Formats: sequence, C-alpha cells, structure tokens
Amino acid sequence: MAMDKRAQIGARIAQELKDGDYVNLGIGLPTEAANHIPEGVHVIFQSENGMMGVGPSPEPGTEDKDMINAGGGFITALQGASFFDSATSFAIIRGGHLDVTVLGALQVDQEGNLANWMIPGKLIPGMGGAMDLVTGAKKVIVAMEHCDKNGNPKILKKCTLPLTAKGRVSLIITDMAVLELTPQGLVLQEVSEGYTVEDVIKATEAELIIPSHLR
Amino acid sequence: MAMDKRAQIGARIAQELKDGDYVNLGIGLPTEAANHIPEGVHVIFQSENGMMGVGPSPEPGTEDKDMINAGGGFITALQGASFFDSATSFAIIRGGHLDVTVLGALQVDQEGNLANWMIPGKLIPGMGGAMDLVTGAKKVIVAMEHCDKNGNPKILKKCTLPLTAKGRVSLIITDMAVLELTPQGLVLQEVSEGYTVEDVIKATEAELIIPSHLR
Amino acid sequence: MYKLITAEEAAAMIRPHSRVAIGGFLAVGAPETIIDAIVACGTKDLHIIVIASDWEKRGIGKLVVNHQVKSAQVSHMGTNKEIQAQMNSGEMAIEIVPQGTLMERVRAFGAGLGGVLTPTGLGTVVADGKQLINVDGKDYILETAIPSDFAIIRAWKADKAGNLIYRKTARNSNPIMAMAGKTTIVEVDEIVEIGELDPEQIVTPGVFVNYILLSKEA
Amino acid sequence: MYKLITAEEAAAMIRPHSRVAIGGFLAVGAPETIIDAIVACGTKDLHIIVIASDWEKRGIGKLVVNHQVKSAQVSHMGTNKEIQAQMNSGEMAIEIVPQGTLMERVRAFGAGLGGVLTPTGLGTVVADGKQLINVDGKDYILETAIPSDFAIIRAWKADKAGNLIYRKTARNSNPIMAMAGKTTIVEVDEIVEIGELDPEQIVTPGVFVNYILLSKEA
Repeated sequence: MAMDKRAQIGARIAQELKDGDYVNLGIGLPTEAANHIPEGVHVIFQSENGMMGVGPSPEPGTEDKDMINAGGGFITALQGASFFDSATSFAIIRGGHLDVTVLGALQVDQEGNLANWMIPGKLIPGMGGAMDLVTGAKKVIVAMEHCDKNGNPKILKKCTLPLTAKGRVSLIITDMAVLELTPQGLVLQEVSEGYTVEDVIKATEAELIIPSHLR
Repeated sequence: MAMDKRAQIGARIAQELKDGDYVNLGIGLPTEAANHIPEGVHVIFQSENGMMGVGPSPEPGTEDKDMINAGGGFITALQGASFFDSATSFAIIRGGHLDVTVLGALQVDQEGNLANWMIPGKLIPGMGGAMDLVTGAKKVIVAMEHCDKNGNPKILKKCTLPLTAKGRVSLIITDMAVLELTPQGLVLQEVSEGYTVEDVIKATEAELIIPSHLR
Repeated sequence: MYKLITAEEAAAMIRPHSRVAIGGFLAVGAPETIIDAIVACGTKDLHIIVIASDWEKRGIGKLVVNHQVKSAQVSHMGTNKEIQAQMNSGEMAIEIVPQGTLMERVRAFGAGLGGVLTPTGLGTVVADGKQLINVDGKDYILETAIPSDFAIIRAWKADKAGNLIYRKTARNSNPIMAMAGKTTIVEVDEIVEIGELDPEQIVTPGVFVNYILLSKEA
Repeated sequence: MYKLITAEEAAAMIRPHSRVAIGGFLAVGAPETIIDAIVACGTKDLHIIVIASDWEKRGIGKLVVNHQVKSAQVSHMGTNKEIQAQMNSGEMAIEIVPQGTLMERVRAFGAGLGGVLTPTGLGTVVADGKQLINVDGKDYILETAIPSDFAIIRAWKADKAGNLIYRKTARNSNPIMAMAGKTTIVEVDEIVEIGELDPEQIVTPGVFVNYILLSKEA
C-alpha cells in the first residue's frame, strides 16, 4: 500500500483513540496509528507478549534483545511501563480491560464477523493472540485496504474464510471509507477524499446503510 | 494438651520433613513441628496467604503489621523468602508443588478421609485453605490428639462430620501413635512410650493393621 | 487511566446490592479507609467477596457489625463471631468457598473466563449441586466465575500511571481482586512519580485500576 | 530445592514422547542452551507446547528443523516455514491454540486445575468438538489443562533458593511454563546469593523449580 494511504488510515485510527486508553495495535498497518496520536492525547500501548507502555522503535544500534513486540520488532519502554507474564497479558485482553484493539483482516462481514488467521490449503500461520483480542477488547477496529490485491471486496455479506471471532467488530477503517457496525447493520460513516459513495458501494459486497449526511 | 505431648508430636512430625521440602503447617499443633527440625535439614515453610520462606515469630516489639501467617500470627521472613498473591499460593498448593501439608483434624478415617472444618449446627468457621491443601499436597499428615476431650476416638471407620477431602490422608501422628494409610488399610506403625498396642486399639474406632514388628 | 478520588467519593459509588470484592487477609492488606467510609455511608444490602471475615473491629468485620452485608462469598469466618451469628439468624446468606477456589473464581471473572475445573471439594458438600466434569480420567468440579461490580483493594505504592506494588504478606488477595472489579478502587499509602517503580517489579499494571485514594492509615 | 546441572544432563532427561512445555516468544526468552543440547542429543518424537514456532535457527525452530518434534500445541507458526511444511506433509501433528487459551491451559495444569471456560474461539473452528458450557447466560468453551512432563524455561537470574526473575519482554510465557512442568528445568544468565533478590520482586518462587543450569549465551 502506498505510504500516503497507510498514513491516512493510521491517522484515522488515531482519531478513535482517547486520552488514557489502553490499546493493542496488531502487526502491520494498525501500528501506523502510533505515529498519528494527537498532541496532548496519552494512549498506553500493550504488547501481548507481556508489556504495557510500549514506546517507539529504538534508534538503530540501541536495540535490546529482550525488548520485542508481538510482531517480533524491537521496541522501547516508556516511563510508567510494566512487564508481566503472557497469562496476565491475556487476562487483560480477555477480561475486557483493554479499551481498543486494532487488527488487519482477510475478510470482515456485515454481521461483525472477522476472518484474519488462515486460508485453508494455503497458509495456516495460526491465530496467535488475535482470537483473544477480538473476543475480549471493549472496541474492535479493523484496519485494512478496502479490497484485496486483485480488487475483490473484503467487506462481505458473510465471511467465507474460517472466523477469528463472531460479531465482535465495531468499526472498519479502510483507504476508501469508515464503516460502523450497528444493530441495524453496516453503516457507511465516512468516504475518503477522492472517492464517492458509489465507489464504496461498488467495492463492497456487504449491504451498506447510507446515512442522510452522505446521501 | 500438655506441652510435652505437643513437643513430642511436633518432633515426630519433624522427622517426616526432608531436606529441601516445601511444607505448609496448619494452625495450632502442626506449627509445633517448626521447633524440631534437625540441624542440617533445611525445610521451606509456606504461608498460604502468600509467602514462601516463613521464619520464626518476631521478637516482641519487632512485629511488622504486614507480616502474618495464615493463622494471623506475626512472622518473619528468612533469607530466600518470596511473596506472591493468594492465587499463586494456591496454584502451588493445588498443583502438587508442595511436598507436605500438616493439619489438625476433628475426625479422620481408615479410608484416608479427613473432617476438620465444621460441626453442623455448632461451628462453621469455613475451610479456609484446608480443602485445597489436603487435595493438592503430595503428602498429607494429620497431627492431633488421639482422642477428643471426652476421650472418644477421632480415628474412625468412617467420618461422620462433613469431609474436608476424600482419601487424601497418608499419615496420622498423635500423642499415642503413628498410623499410615496404605492400600491395605490403616497400619499402626509406631506406639508412643507409655502406651501399648492394646491402648491404641482401644482408643481407635478404625480397624487397625498391626504389623509384625509391633506384635 | 485512573482518577484520584476521596474515600467518601469511593464509598458513594457503592450502592445497595453492589457486589464488592474486597482485598486483604485477616484484615492485613485490607482497604480500611474505604471500608470506614462505606461504614460512614451506611449503604446496606451489600454482597461481599472476601477471603476471610476478619475481626469485628478490623477489615470487613466492620461492615458486618454495622449490618450492611446481605450476603457473602467467603472461605473463613473463624475470627468473627458476628458474621456467624448473622449467618445463623438468617440475616446474612453465606456461600462458603475453599480459599483456592475463591481465588480462581475471582481471577476467572477478571480474566474473562466463565470458570475453572478444580478437584478441591470433590466428595464434600462443596460439590453439592455442581456439575462434575471428567478430564483425562480425573473428576473435577465446575466452579463458575464470581462477578463483582467493584473491587476495593489496598496497595503499598502506586505510580502516576496507576501501577501498583504491595508490601509483604499484605499482597495476599489484593492483586487478584484488583483484576476482578468492573470498577477497581485502590487505597494506597503513597503515590509516587512515574518512573519511580521499576517496570519489572510492578505487580498490578495500571490497566486494572480505575480509582486511587490515599490511605488514612499511612 | 533445585539441583544445579548441565545442559547435557537436562537434555538426557527428556525422552522420546516426552511432553515438553518450552518458554519464550519468537525466541526471545527461549532456553537456547537447553534447546541446543536437545538438538545435540537428537531425541525424537517430542511433543512440544509453545506460544510460537520461532525461527528455523532460533528457539524451538531448531528442534523442528532437526525433525525431533512429532506433535505440537502452538498458537503461531507464521515465522517458521519448516513447521508449516512438516504440518502439511503430515510429519507433525499440530493443534493450533489461541495464545490466551494456551496460557490458561498450561497454567491450569500447573495450578492443579482440569481446565477453564473461555469465550475465545466461540463460533470458530477452535470450538469444534469441544463442550460448550453456559454460565449466567453466556456460552464458553471448555478448554482442558495441557499436561507436560517437562518445562524448560529461561530466566534472567536465580538465587540459591531457586527463586527467579526475568528480564523485560523475555518474561512472556516463562513464568507460566515454569509452573506447569512435572519437572521444571531453568536456564539462567546468573545465579546470585540468597538475599540478593528482593522477596517482593521474585516472579517465580523456587518451589516451582527442579533444576537450574547456566546459559551459554550469558
């Protein structure tokens, strides 16, 4: 994905994070959000291997072999950080103590289902901590490109890949749009600059509710 | 109980404790064992509220309000001690990591059942940690006076009081005798000075196996 | 992130019929300042979740003596005649829970688990009416999570990120109760600057903490 | 109390078909010295319990590359193509377990519990063939304890009472795995005198530790 698209999505995710929130950012695109937290907003990032208070990547040459995030990348600790074992880390996650988790997706559907951990017959990396994160966090945000690399919709009526969790997604942020899961269905809340509502509808298999402010 | 009887039972319990054992001593009589650990034997005592490495009672005037054992008595910490939360403490107990627990009893029976936490209609203090200790420790020793204060047997064919745990007692140490639970039944292993085998049989309701060395 | 409040504000949050998990063991590590404020408030019909019923004049015993507790889940009441009297008279409904089981059931709620399978209590009245489940040839009792609306606990020091450390055996149930409150209120002896607590040493990360107040005992 | 041994002695204890819980996350905090000794031993048909399959040349990946692992319970294999290849060819039997569930199942075994009820995996293939249990109107999956014969873990420092502390994110699964081995073997950077570790700071009490050896990486 182009750097400006990544930055755009990262900035949009960051808008969802409130001062004092405890947040887990998934590997890849979601981590972009950390670069866009507004001045004066203090968000505390968890790494599910066992740390709260993750700071930015270390300067080259200052890496600590015992300081990695859940993606294996080197990290630093901010003041006020804490280390704990992985069972405690997932007690935080599963127990509903985490305000927001942001994850990528292979597919997401209009019932809030998410599929992001395997493609049968092709790739089975395992779900790692994703199932716990999606099951336990207070707010689950999916951040991804709107379509796959062949241009096919990833926002579906119903996921066809094995699920990560059922009905837990609350917000989808893509390069084209922001969509919210509501009891009424999937509501198109924002359309990115350069796109029309019709572009989004065309790139989305799921049924979309178009609110009056976008009509 | 007279001091000499208490000391005798304490000394006999201490013989069961091996160098390097992790041990939990129940409130009252069992704690007497701590005074009789032989020179050169290093036993580590747990307090189930959350400590390993309990030391002797503090000198009067040096008590620390935050240092108590499971009976509420003031304690000290030995070098090598550790503090942990109560869930970890019971993970140690229930998970089979404790070598020996020594507890008092209201009743114990020839099937290794123990009753020590309530007398219906009279006293219901609650079992505290006793059920976990009896269920989880590798070796469960009951230490008590052989008969109740009215002279009635406490070692029965079958406990009549509500049980603490089923079939978990391995050794009974009283002022009169030492008895071992075996797959064959309850074996009288030792008779205290001043008593005969017949005295023990008379003071015991349970059926006793009398081994050749005592016949 | 936590907010700093007073004991009176803490007590005012707790309403009749609130389920309150309270840290401490025989009143050591008990949040006495918060308990005193709840006593002053007089809020009735509380459900409390505690290891022990403490003493009449220390720890949660004060709530019992003041007739504010309608029901309790507790493992030991041997030091408090008032709670036994209220149980016998029918004023209080008591569920007696083995201490290790109590800790796991509270931890389960805090960790988002529905319950655990434990061998503790098999063949005893504790198993009565509960589902037995066999795993690998061994029986276990299904013990369900104990929900709580509030956890009120005592720590030694908090830093300004809400991270907590405890002192000696005053740690006891406090870190477990801390995980389990939908709202967790912590009484501390001291609040130190961020960075003063070693990140390796923190027992309860601030993510579990909603409110902090200073102990009047410190 | 623990015994001091060599990595070779540790490796020799582990037999074909042993169930081995191994600490570390993406090889950080992995007991590399013990793993190397097991590779040198060549013991086959191991069952391993690990968070992640690490890399081909680091962590438990080395055991996989050397074809010593017959089966595994693991939550993530994305960094190791060899384990995916052996899974696809049928050489290795893999149970994929969500990471939080894996930690609870390992902890359960260490804590003497038969299992836990978790919502994680509901409505997914993880729930297939497992018992669902409803508690207070919510469904949970019954996830059973994962037994292990050995836990091999990595800590930073041990004192001569066997108490352990860890370093930063190298803590990860190590304290949980430490609880769960019938025999727990610990690789440490340093063994210090009793009294050098603050009793408040100890993460794994020595009661969980059977053997200690010095890391060749330290």
